[in-house]
Amino acid sequence: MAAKSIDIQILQEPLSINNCYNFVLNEKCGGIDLFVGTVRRWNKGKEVSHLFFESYLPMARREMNKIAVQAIDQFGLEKISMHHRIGKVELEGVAVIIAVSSKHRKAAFEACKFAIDSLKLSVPIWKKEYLTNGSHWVNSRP
Amino acid sequence: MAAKSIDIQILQEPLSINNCYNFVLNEKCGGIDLFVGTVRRWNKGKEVSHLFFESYLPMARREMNKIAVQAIDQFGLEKISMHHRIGKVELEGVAVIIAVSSKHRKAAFEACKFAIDSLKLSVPIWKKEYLTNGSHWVNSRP
Amino acid sequence: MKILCFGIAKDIIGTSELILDEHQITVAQLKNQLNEKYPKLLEYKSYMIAINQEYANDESLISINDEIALIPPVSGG
Amino acid sequence: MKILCFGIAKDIIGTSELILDEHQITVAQLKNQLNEKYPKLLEYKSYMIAINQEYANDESLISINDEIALIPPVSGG
Repeated sequence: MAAKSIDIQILQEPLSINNCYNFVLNEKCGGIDLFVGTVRRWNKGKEVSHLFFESYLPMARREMNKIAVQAIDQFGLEKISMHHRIGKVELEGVAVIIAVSSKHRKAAFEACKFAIDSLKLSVPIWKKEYLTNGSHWVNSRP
Repeated sequence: MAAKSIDIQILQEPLSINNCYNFVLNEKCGGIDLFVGTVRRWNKGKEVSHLFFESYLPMARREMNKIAVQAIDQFGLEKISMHHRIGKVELEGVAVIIAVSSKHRKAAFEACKFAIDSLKLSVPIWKKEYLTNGSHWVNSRP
Repeated sequence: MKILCFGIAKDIIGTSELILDEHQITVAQLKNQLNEKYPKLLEYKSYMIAINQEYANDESLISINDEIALIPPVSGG
Repeated sequence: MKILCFGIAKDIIGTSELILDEHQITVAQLKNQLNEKYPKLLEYKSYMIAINQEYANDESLISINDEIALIPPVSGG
């Protein structure tokens, strides 16, 4: 059951919205919500040239899987797909995709928000921001 | 401004998630939310064979545009794309797509939910449900 | 005066374009006429009238050159 | 005992795999050692220790065969 309803991937290559969509699409569901996190040029007034993501791979997969299991249980989802990019990501590139499918749309929105919020809190992935002058690990300022 | 930030389409042919995504993607934004409404096999215990959508086209476009303008104003979106299918739609087919882009994800989720909720309330589009035995216009029971 | 009909309203009235012999009339008057002629419409009391592609209230006045539509409960999405 | 280091912690410690001469130690003791040796870590006080790919609390006991990781504040998504 879990194996077929959950799709967790951490990838070096560009993420595919279609792959996530196709995974969660099914005839039991009327609502699919997809969140796509993309790389912004401007962050807190500084110009970003690109991002670099590093991950503690096996633990990141485990934490993402925990979130997926909880999202299914809590919101009654049919399926959930969570893909995160690692390595260098250019402006407008896709860093993360969360796709969920549910009978009704309210649960889909809530579950998708829950999943991305949770990912940002607990999944061991780190973002290095390359600005036009210098670089730093995000969240890692005193 | 409005012409470039809003994309409203009511189409006979299958909808494209990529078209909606590409319209809203831009370097100012970190969060894109897409809602995709698909055709379910089961609705209130009855088996659906397919749907048929009819629209009062010019007014539906106007109402969708109003919703888009309000979503941009109220949630500070950068862009919004709203596509609705008309004609016959098969099981698992896409009836509607709402895509929004925003600097931050919270506004994206809220705006996307606002847009689909509003569309279902006010846009003059009607769904006829074809069951394995018979058909009826949805919402049109006493 | 021509009334565009959609969805269940089209089925009840039996045409997508109903012609009425009126030149000026309020929305309330139009609804009364329609309800009398097509009592099945009363089962969908929340139906709306649109004038020139905008929802109208009962007091709105309809002229012969307006684009009028009978909007039964919507079900898009 | 080997500690995997990521993100800013890797930069501070200067390696992605820190070797400590310990056989059994609590998370609190490990953090004390690390903070003493790499005082810059104190600027990221909310860093966590993971044991075998699970977040651990200060009382957890680490054995030499466990997979240990130093997890600075995450920033995925």
